[in-house]
Amino acid sequence: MNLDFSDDQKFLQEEARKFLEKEEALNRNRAVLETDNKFDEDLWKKIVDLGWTGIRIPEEYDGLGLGHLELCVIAEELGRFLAPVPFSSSVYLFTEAIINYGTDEIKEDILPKLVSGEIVGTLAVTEDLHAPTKNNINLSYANGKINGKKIAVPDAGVATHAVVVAKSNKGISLQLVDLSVTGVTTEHQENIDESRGHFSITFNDVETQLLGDEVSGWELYESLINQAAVLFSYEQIGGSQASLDMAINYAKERYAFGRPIGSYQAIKHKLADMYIALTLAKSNCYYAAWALSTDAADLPSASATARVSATKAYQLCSKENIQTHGGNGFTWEYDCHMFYRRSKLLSLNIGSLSNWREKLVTSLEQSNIN
Amino acid sequence: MNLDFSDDQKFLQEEARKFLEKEEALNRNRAVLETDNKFDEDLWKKIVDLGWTGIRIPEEYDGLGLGHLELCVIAEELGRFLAPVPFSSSVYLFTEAIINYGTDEIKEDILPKLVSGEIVGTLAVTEDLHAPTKNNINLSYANGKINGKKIAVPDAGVATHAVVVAKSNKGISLQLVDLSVTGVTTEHQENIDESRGHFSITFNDVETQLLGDEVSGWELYESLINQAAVLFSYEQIGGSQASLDMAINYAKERYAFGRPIGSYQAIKHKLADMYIALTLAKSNCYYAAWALSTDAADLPSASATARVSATKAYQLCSKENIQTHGGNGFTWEYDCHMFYRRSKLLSLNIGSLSNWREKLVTSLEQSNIN
Amino acid sequence: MDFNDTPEEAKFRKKCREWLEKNATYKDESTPQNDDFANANKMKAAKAWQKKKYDAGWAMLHWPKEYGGIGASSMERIIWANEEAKFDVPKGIFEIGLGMCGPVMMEYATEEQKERYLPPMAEGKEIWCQLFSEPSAGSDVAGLRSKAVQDGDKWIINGQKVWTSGAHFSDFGILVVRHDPNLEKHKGMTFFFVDMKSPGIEVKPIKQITGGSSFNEVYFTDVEIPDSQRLGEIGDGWKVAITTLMNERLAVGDAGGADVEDAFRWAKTQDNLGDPLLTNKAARESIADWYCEKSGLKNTKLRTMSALSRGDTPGPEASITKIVSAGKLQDIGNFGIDSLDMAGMLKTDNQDIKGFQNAWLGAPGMRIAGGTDEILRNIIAERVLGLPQDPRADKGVAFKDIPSGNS
Amino acid sequence: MDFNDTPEEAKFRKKCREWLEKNATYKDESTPQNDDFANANKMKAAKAWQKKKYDAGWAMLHWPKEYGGIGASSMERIIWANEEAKFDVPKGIFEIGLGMCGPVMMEYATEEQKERYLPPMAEGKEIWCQLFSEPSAGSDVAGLRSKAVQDGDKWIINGQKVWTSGAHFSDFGILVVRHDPNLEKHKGMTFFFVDMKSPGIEVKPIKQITGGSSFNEVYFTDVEIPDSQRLGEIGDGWKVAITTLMNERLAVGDAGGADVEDAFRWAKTQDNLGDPLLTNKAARESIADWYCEKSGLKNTKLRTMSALSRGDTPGPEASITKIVSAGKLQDIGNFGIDSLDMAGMLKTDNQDIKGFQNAWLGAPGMRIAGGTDEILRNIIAERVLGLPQDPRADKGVAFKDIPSGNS
Repeated sequence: MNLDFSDDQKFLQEEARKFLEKEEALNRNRAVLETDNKFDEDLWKKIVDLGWTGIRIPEEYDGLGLGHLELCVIAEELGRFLAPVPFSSSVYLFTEAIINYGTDEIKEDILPKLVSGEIVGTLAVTEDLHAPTKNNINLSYANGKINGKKIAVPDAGVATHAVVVAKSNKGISLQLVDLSVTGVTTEHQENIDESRGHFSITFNDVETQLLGDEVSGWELYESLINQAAVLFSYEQIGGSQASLDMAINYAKERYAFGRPIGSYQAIKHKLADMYIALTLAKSNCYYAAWALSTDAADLPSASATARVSATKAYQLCSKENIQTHGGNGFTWEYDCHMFYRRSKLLSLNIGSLSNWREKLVTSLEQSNIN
Repeated sequence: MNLDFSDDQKFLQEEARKFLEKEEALNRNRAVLETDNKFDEDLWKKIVDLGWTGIRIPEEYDGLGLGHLELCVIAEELGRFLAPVPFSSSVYLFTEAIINYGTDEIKEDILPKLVSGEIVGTLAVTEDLHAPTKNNINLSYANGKINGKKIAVPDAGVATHAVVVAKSNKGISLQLVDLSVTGVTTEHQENIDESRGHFSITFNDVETQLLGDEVSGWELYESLINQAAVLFSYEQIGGSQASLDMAINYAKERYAFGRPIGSYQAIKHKLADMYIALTLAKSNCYYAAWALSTDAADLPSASATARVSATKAYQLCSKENIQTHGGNGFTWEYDCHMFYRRSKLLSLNIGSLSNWREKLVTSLEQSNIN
Repeated sequence: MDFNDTPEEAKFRKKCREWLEKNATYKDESTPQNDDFANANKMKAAKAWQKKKYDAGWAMLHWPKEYGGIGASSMERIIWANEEAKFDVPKGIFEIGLGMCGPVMMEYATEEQKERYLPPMAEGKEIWCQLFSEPSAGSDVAGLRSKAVQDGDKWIINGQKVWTSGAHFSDFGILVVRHDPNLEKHKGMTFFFVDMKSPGIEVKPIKQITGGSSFNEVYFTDVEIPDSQRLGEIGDGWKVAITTLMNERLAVGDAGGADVEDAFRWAKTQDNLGDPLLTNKAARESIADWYCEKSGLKNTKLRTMSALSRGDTPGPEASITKIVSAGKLQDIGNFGIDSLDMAGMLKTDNQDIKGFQNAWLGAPGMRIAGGTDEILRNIIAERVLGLPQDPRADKGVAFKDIPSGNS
Repeated sequence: MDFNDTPEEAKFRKKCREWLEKNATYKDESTPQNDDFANANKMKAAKAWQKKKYDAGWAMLHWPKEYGGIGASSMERIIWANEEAKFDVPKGIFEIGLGMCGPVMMEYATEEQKERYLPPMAEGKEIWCQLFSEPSAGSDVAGLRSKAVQDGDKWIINGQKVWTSGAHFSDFGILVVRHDPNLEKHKGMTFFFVDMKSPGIEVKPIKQITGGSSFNEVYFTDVEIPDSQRLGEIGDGWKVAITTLMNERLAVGDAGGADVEDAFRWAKTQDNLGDPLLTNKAARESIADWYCEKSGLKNTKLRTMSALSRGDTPGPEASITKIVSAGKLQDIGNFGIDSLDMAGMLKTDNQDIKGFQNAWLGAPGMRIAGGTDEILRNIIAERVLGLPQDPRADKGVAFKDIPSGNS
């Protein structure tokens, strides 16, 4: 019985934390938010140099050949420091898609370049202002080429490649696209958290490589998302923990009516509730990490459970951290709002809370919990 | 602009409160709860003598010929003191059904006896463990007779008459039944709040009188419930207020760690939240009372709004009153649980919270709120 | 119970409406109302509208005639406000001056000062602001530390104020400062009004989460205020301030922004996983609850107005408005954004989506400004429900000896 | 990460299971588990089962051999408990004795006392209870007022205890009382164990909301306790009690009763307005959230066990279990009852409905017993998050001078 990370994994996490602290990732996030940069190139390069982009990539492709658990601890730290880099898009989604669904040829071509940083990837699925479903994908795939438009693609400004969900007369498929070729137009779309840029991408007769087959693309997409949800959840609990820590520190230091505001039950119990939500989420993440790392049969429900509780925890912690900070909390100057924004971004990037609740209950129906 | 009761109505309410206080209605409720009596006969007789059963009955039928507003203030006081009498069944539901849908002949026969107390009525609709709908009424009406069984009928142990929702080959209808005739079998059904007995009634070839027509009975039932919801809501805010008052008093008197528990924010803010819920509910009740008394076009949404917020307020106030009382709160000896039980009884008697939310949104769709 | 005006009220309402119809246009209720955070022409339009009202006698209805009012009743004020609210006219800029500074001046200023300052305030020619909060004195306003030192017939002010709405365009401000930190907290303060163009005053906008800046920091460096601009006695500063704060807390109303009608309209058209959002029972339950809250607040206001109409003093029900509406605003913002799933982050031209995003970004501030949720619950518990005060660590000692951490 | 036992753990688990399979039958998991509040045969069956375990060495695994244990590790205790939980065996009656009284006796009793009392306790022959709470000392246990007056080599006890589980069938009890109200609150208490059959002890059951009586009031009138039954020094009563309370608060676990599986199973079959409840999105969202809570608690426990398995001291996560599970219990009870609409009040033979109604009636007690929601949140905030204590009005003065209202 050991629902905990190994000493090596904990060491990796500790190192990641020290690195991001030293690099002042939080300040870098603010800098990206306040300028027209859509990510922090310097930090990204350092992350690449540390090998994090290759954690899950087999050694034969120059990666570290480690497991999902190592990725989880890194994700938690990136979440804690709001690192303004395309890690989730490129590593949790794009890289995993290549590892899971790429042919040997594709892997040989792409994976080493993900390790070296030459390639940065993302996933493009949404086409309009609705949750993507099997039925509202219209971007067309025919004769080896795609035509159409994707919107709200995170990190596409820096990405060199994308996995694109497309539709042919046979069904839904996943398409690997080089974004540097003619026919691809990437345009910035303003969003609520500019520390992670969002973009539309238009494809005009663009050649692609098929990942998997032309029929079961939607199932591959769902499976990819179910895995990625665990990693997103780790980012979310990292952010929740940081928000809670900020609130605790402020509550100890800020005085009102002659005593620290943390001595008032209104604040104490608020923080206790944040701690409770975070603890539940964290424990669910641990289980989901195990399920992910062992490809357990209950991964769909385990990842949805982690995702739902991590989303709830981060929403609660980031908003009540603002509230605990009082007037300072809703200034631009304090960091609180950066966590509030990121909590929303992470909760939407792979689908909303209500849709993940729906996925969870659907998976319970399928597995028949009682 | 006057969203308030008149001085006369306030005087009536004051008198009702004094009467119920003097009669120790709360202790009477406990007595009924703890014995096999299913209501307090003595209190009921006194209420009849005060003329409350005839408030809405026209003077030509020996009633007081007053309006719904007078009924609202009485309802609030009955709710505050948990009066263990069949007032809601007989007055809000049965009497109103006769006034609204009875022929002159029926009115002449029934209404004076409701005033004198000779008749006590109730409404029988549910047939199984589901919310009643147009489609699950199976009690049959044919050739002037009904056959079938109703369950969970409040106060049927004391009622002499009932309005029964029945189905014929033409549709749903409301049937007036004398419960003393052969073919009627009334059986007690244990329930969570025995201060208001619930019963099943079996009808075996029982003669009835039709209220309204044989086609639109369900619409008549819905309209009756929409009106009664306002009165139920007043009972609910009366109970909410009593629960809040109990909690406030206890919080002022009970000491822990050297000071009144009401000086701790955990308790203060809990009570503030109860006050907020109650204030919202009360204000919605005032508006609904106006809509009821003027038969306003928006009565359906107004009554559903009052009902939903009063149900929520009473559930919150009755459960957090227990919590405020700590260990004492969950003893049988303290009164807290009587309010908790009654809050559930009143919230179910004319349909659950979730079904009233549904009614509210449906009425908004019909009236197109924006 | 009735919703009709008395004959006098009806007559007055008709008069209001006739004037308004002649001088303004009705709001278009079918589009969502978005408060624009930064708008350069707003000030000009607001001043013009205030002047127009003033000239016609509508500016400060309840003020005495000599200061530009018509001595109207509370009910007449409400009727005017109701009617004006139906029209598309610029508002908000004068609220603090007319709602908080005016009443203080009315009560504590000399006759000459009232004649000098009140009419231009009512006319919209001179704008006023309020200088109470400080970096270390937020919920605990009386914890303020800005210093006033008497020097002959003037006072020298040093310190910093914060959360001052409109400081950058205000002509005057009301100010409470500490003249003696050796006295008990609530006894060492004195109240003034100050010319915002005085040397030594520096105003810096505070950027908020929303990106906008409706508040300022105001720095005082050796600012001189004549003793004649003191309001109340030396040491009475808190007594004067608390009246003003009570006015503020009563005035703090609905959080504004996206509301249940917006959520409802949106749910009718937005699809989720192939079905209209309005067929989703979870969405329906939320809409029902928000509707009940909104309706409850509206009807609470009507009950308050009924009390006013009878000439009674309204009850404390108003204190719940902000708690309820700010929480609702945050939830509705969230609901709208989440209904867009992955695209919810995107800023678009869609007014509904803008409304939801503004709600989500603005609500955290609404839960704090004008009294945090926590302070308002304390007020309800203590002043309305009569529960005992929190134990106070800041009473019975000199201000300078009250524990304050590092803040 | 893995969920497998170490080879030693696996061996031990096998041993447990083999014995259990021989001596008991598995629970039927397909029916909801309803705790029966009053059952006359329960005691007999429980004593028999405890005796059986004792004889085979399973009763108090971690106790030293001389008192009836086998000196097992924490992990072995957990493995045993996990395995035993799968079987349909009577439990609960010995929990307080073995969980709270045993450890105190182990630490403070004399060697002879331990030899006399611990084995019969482990065997289930003698049942123990805990006498701490008083009518005016609930959350504030140290506010207790029952008096102990020393008289030669014995003490005379007068006063009243309350919330004593099992007092009516207990043979002995542990007791904390005030020997000197002139000392400070936490310094004037002394700790004893007492024969529950002593003259002057009267036990009265407390009827609860549920109708059942799992607790008692215990009255002490001139009850004599020999000084040899004092545990710890005179004046050390609080120190001894607090260890016991910590054990209780760690032991307080899941609220039990209807849970998300029951809600889920029910929603699959129950119709609402013509549609299966499980198609209702509001119901689905509730089920999802309850599942996440339940799962979060389960996985938190697994993390705690992982720490134990490594030989670490577990973190304070356990403190959240009761807050989360009691609230969930109340909501699930409500959900089930409401799904029956007007018929939800009726008691029926349906086990699911019984489960929901028991949950709704029992949950208010679960939110209070063993530490109220409010006290537990305070504990989390102060002991886990390190926030400052509430201001204390009961420190630094004689107990008799602490304000206590009329209570």
